[in-house]
Amino acid sequence: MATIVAEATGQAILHEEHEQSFLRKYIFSTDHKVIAIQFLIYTLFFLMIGGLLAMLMRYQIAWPARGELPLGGIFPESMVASGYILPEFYNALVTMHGSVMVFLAIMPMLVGVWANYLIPLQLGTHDMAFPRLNMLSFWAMVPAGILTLASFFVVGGAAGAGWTLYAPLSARPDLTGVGLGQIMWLAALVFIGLSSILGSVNYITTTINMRAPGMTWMRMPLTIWSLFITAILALLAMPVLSAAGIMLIFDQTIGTSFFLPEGGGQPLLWQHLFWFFGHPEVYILILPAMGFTSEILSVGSRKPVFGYKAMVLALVSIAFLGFIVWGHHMFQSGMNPMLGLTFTVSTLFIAVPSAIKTFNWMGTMWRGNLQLHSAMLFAIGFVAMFAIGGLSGVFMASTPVDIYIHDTYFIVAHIHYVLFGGSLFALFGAIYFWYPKMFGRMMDETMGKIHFWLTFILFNVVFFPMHGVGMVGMMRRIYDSTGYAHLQGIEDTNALISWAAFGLFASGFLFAFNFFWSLKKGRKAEANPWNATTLEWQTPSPPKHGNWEEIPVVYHGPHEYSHPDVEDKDWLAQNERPDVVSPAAGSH
Amino acid sequence: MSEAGGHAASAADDHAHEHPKYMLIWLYLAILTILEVLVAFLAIPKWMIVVSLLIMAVWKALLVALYYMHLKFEPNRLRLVALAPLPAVAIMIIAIMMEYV
Amino acid sequence: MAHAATAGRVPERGLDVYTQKVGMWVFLCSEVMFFAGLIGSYVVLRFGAADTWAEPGDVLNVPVTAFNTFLLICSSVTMVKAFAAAQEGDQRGIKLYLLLTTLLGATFLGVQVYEYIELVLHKSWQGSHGFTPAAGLYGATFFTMTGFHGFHVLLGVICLAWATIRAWRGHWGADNTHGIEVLGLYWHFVDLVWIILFTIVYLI
Amino acid sequence: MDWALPPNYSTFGVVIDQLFWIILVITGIAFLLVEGGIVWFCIKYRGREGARAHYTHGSNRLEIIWTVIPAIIIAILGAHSALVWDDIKGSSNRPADALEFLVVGKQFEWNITYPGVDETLGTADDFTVRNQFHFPVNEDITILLESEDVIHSFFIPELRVKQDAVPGMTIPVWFDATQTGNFEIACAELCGLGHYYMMASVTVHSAADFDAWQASQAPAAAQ
Amino acid sequence: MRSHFWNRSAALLGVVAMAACGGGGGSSEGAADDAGEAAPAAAAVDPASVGTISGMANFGGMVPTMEAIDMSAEADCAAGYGADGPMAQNVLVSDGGLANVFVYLSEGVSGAPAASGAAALDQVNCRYTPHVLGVQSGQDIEISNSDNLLHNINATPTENRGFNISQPRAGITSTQRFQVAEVMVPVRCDVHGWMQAYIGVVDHPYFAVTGPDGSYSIANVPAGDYTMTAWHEEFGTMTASVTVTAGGTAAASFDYNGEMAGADVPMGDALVLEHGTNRIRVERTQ
Repeated sequence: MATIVAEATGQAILHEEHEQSFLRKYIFSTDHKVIAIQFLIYTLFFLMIGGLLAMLMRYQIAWPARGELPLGGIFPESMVASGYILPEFYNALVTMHGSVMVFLAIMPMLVGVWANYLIPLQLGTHDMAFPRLNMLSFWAMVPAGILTLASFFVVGGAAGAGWTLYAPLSARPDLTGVGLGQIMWLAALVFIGLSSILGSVNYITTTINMRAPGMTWMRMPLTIWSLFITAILALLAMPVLSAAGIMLIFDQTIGTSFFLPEGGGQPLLWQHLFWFFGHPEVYILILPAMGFTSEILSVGSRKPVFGYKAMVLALVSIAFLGFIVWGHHMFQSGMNPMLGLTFTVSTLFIAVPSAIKTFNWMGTMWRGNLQLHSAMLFAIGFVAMFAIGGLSGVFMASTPVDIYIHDTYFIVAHIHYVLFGGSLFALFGAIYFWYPKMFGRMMDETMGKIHFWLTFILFNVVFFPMHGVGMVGMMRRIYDSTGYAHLQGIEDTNALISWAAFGLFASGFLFAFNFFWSLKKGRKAEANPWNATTLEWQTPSPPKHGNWEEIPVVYHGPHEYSHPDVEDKDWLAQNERPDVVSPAAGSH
Repeated sequence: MSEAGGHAASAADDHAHEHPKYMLIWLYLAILTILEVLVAFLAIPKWMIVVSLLIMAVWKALLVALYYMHLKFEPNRLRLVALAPLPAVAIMIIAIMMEYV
Repeated sequence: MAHAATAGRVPERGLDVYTQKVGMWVFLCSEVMFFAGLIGSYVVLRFGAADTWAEPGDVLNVPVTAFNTFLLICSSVTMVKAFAAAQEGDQRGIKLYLLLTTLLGATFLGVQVYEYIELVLHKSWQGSHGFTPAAGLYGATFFTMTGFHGFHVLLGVICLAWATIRAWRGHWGADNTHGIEVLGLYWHFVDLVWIILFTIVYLI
Repeated sequence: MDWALPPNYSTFGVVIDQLFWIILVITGIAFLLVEGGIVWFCIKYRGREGARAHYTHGSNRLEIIWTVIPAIIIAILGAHSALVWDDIKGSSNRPADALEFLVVGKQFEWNITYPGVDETLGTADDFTVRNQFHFPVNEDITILLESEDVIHSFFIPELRVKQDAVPGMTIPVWFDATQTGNFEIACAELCGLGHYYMMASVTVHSAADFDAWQASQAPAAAQ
Repeated sequence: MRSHFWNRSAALLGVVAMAACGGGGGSSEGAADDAGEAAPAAAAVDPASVGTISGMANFGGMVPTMEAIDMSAEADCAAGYGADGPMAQNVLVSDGGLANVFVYLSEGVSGAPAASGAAALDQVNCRYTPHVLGVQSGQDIEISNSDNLLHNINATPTENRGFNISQPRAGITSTQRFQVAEVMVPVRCDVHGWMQAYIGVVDHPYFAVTGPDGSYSIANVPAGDYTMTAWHEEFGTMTASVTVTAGGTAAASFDYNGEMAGADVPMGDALVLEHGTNRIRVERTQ
């Protein structure tokens, strides 16, 4: 019964194509592929904004005494005065760099773009379960983006309490001079939460209920697994942030005191609620990247994913652990030390599934036939960088060591190894990898490789020394470190980091150029340029509205490369009929 | 595999005709509500009031979920979806409460 | 679409439940977490400052709210009755029960608005005149939790009104019950949340 | 470029640094293993025309090995960390007869209240000094940490001490300096636009010097 | 001008502000406003019909001793003071004259020229200069920093919109305005707890702050009967009647003594901005 409905809608979608106006087709589209591309452009824009904020910060950190900010004159006096970035503007930069990158760039790029694009294609359905909600999930992000950008230009400037929004600093305008800007960002967060929840409902429902025939749970590509688990995390974590954010807005505007001690409220409650959301959020930001990496590594190595089931189990256990470790962000917060004890142990155990994943990725490369194209390079880069990020996490998980390195640049290094070296590397890889499917053209390989090496080298020059700066004891979010006796002697390192950061930012424009240039001038892509097995590659590039004339039937696992029974090629598409190829190939 | 769809459809038809006793549940809920209000003002120790009120609240919530929301008649897989957030809720509240231990 | 063409191409079984229902349950999971955030904060804040709470009945009007709770329970039963009527194709029943549910929901909201006005204008609490969200943690948590519940009821009433209009146009029937069932799930969830809120906010 | 932990001056610092180096060695080995492996694989298995990858879905034995070994290392590390943590922070290990100071953070100052000659807080001879923290060496020191407005974090790198000061809470922090010296208190939690400037000087005196310093402050305190 | 533009844009709330950004529509509007106010006001001053008010704030009796300020943690600032070191400035008396009394015409003024020029508030050696400042509503206040270290300027008015800005280095300036009359607006630096200034905002230019010798003088006051109010941070307010004749000099003096300390001071030391309501609560310190 349900099938017939699905089929019918599929047909309806296919026929609708010819009658749609431009507005319905490209702006208020309910096609998951168009929505994904909208998300992609939106998030690339905010990636640039977030990067720009970081560049301003790096200038200030490296040359706090110089003034003379290049183009400082274009900023109003309330941000940059006499060529000096003002501390309040710096706080806004710190806060909004983190907020924009997490909520408006990386999270929607991982989930909004790729869950939208890949779930229906890789599962073999015509579209998402609820296409109109899907459209809404993009359009809810638009007011969020506008509020965020506009908040820089209101009296008092943008939010300046850090992306973690710790109350009471975030709740009391009289202590920061930031009033409206903070409220606008919180309102943006509520919109982001709405978008995220609507998206997640869609992803979960589609994955549970709309898989193509033969697409059993254990035949789902790891990308889908990771996006599915991510959606569950977002579904359960985002509402808590929304609730907390709304309480914080009330504290600011209508005189409640949920998080204000003078009215009986509790600052630590904010931290608990924030990190109850925040730690699953961290995994929302990395799990999809792990999925893309598994996929790209498998394709690029021409080998099945090593230990597919272990990978799935590791994903699930990371997600589960994600809900019981949030306290490790609060070891020095005045939380009950007994809680610290339990959170230490649970936190350290995240290293186990992370190790499983890393070794399995290496296992996937082992005895492979590595095709080192740009996407593959970024995927390998992900494994290398994620390993560093994961290992540096062990230092923080160990509570006694965390006493010293908490809130220092060691943490900054750690999160950037995971979020930039991890998530963003995987995202670049994913864009290089799926670009031909999205736009029907290949991105330029030479530019791609130059982009990879620039990014890889400069990234490490930027963030590896931060471990050292953190060991020296440089605190996070410090506007000017030169006044501290124990921070003498790190000026050169900071300048080096800043120069490399400028280079890293610039290399992003090479990517942007490649992206837009290839739209028009890139080599035309065939349906399956990478000889990949998953379903999306068995459609034309780009796929038509509605994806499939006829829903495919799945006969194989997701990553069947170099199967010994297939001789004329080294891959076996998921929907290839076994009787056409070989009777033995249907396993797993 | 086509049986699967058929099975789902027939399952839906089955309980369509055997209506759970909606009015009985309604009476049940109404009586529990009255009981709750009465218990709240009894002159017994506060903790006894709290415990009995919580039990009755959960009881009522279960009645609504099982009968009005049909969880009693749904496949186990859907029940699993409905139960999914409860561990997270429990972990959150227990851990935050540990600040007071 | 002929049945023959779909044979052998049935999608994976999923939950054996139609998609809209799965979607609503998934959405309700996130709603559970939203209210858990609010209720959890309430529990923690109350533990931290127990003496700033009034005894039940001192500030809040329990009889009126108990009546309101009863209204919401009644609306739940009319909601399931509407679904049952739809399954049987009883057009008169669908219209009657959907209309009743809408009206009961609207009445609930009306009583809540009346309650708010009474509290803000006529109650005094800890020296200050008027029991408002700014009146300590008690007022803040009370208005936040009941307010968000009220907001959910409002959304439900709007959807119910729309469903009722559709009922008059003959939209629902034995072959078209999904919308009513899914809306019902939401409505019962709102009822369920109120059952918890009524107990912990008004009676404890 | 001097990327090292600052010299340690406290008893807790010894175990903290030790744990830091233990973790550095463990993660260093893992780092070399992983990064070396990746580079080696990239070179050894780089794509060649006509080559074919080895077809395998994995090995349960290997999965078990690389689940169990990290788990064991982690369990040991976790147990060790938990014990050290309890030693440092566990409320049962709070020194009983420590010299107590009250430290109140506010935007953007540290106000330290000294117990005076009677070595007890809350008595008439208490006095408060802005942004100067003096205390004697080789003695258990407990500070009662409070905040007037927002969350600050009390951080003395050389003593390996860090604790957030949360408004509405009084959090005890204890430590024991092993050498005299001059350091700084830094604020490690973003507390507003003057966050970077919220520093105070720390002077660890010998016992005699501390008494002398305290006496020199007494006239000011008398007012 | 520039900060004016941004403030106005801000009022348009975000989206619109962004759109207006390139256009500069806000800025020209602002300019028109200023010109419109200035033109008729300038005509109102007729040199033939104005007089001067001058007088003293006298102080009799025991002068309270001021507390020493502990600036030891800010060596650069401490170096700017003599052997005694910096002292508090609450009550400054010299030869029987009380400095830092804000005097202004509180009643009887009708129509006044618009503000012209800018008032200056400097931060020198971790102190505000001047300690008490008078400005006209809408007048530019140029806040500057002469210390090469961080100060923040946290103004907490009740009627006006407050601000909390910082100046991390010497030479940085910022222009602020108060649009509504308010006596007094407390200004403090959170980095240096002892730093405190007061800004008196009135609707006309007929105000003055007594100098170190306790004297003041207000010129160009239109002839007429007025009530004068004097405000001091420790001794509260005091009023006097004064009649100004064309070309004449009217005298109005205010007498203070040590016993008055502890009077009902509207702006004491501890001013607490009540969160949420944005009301100032005066918290008397012992």
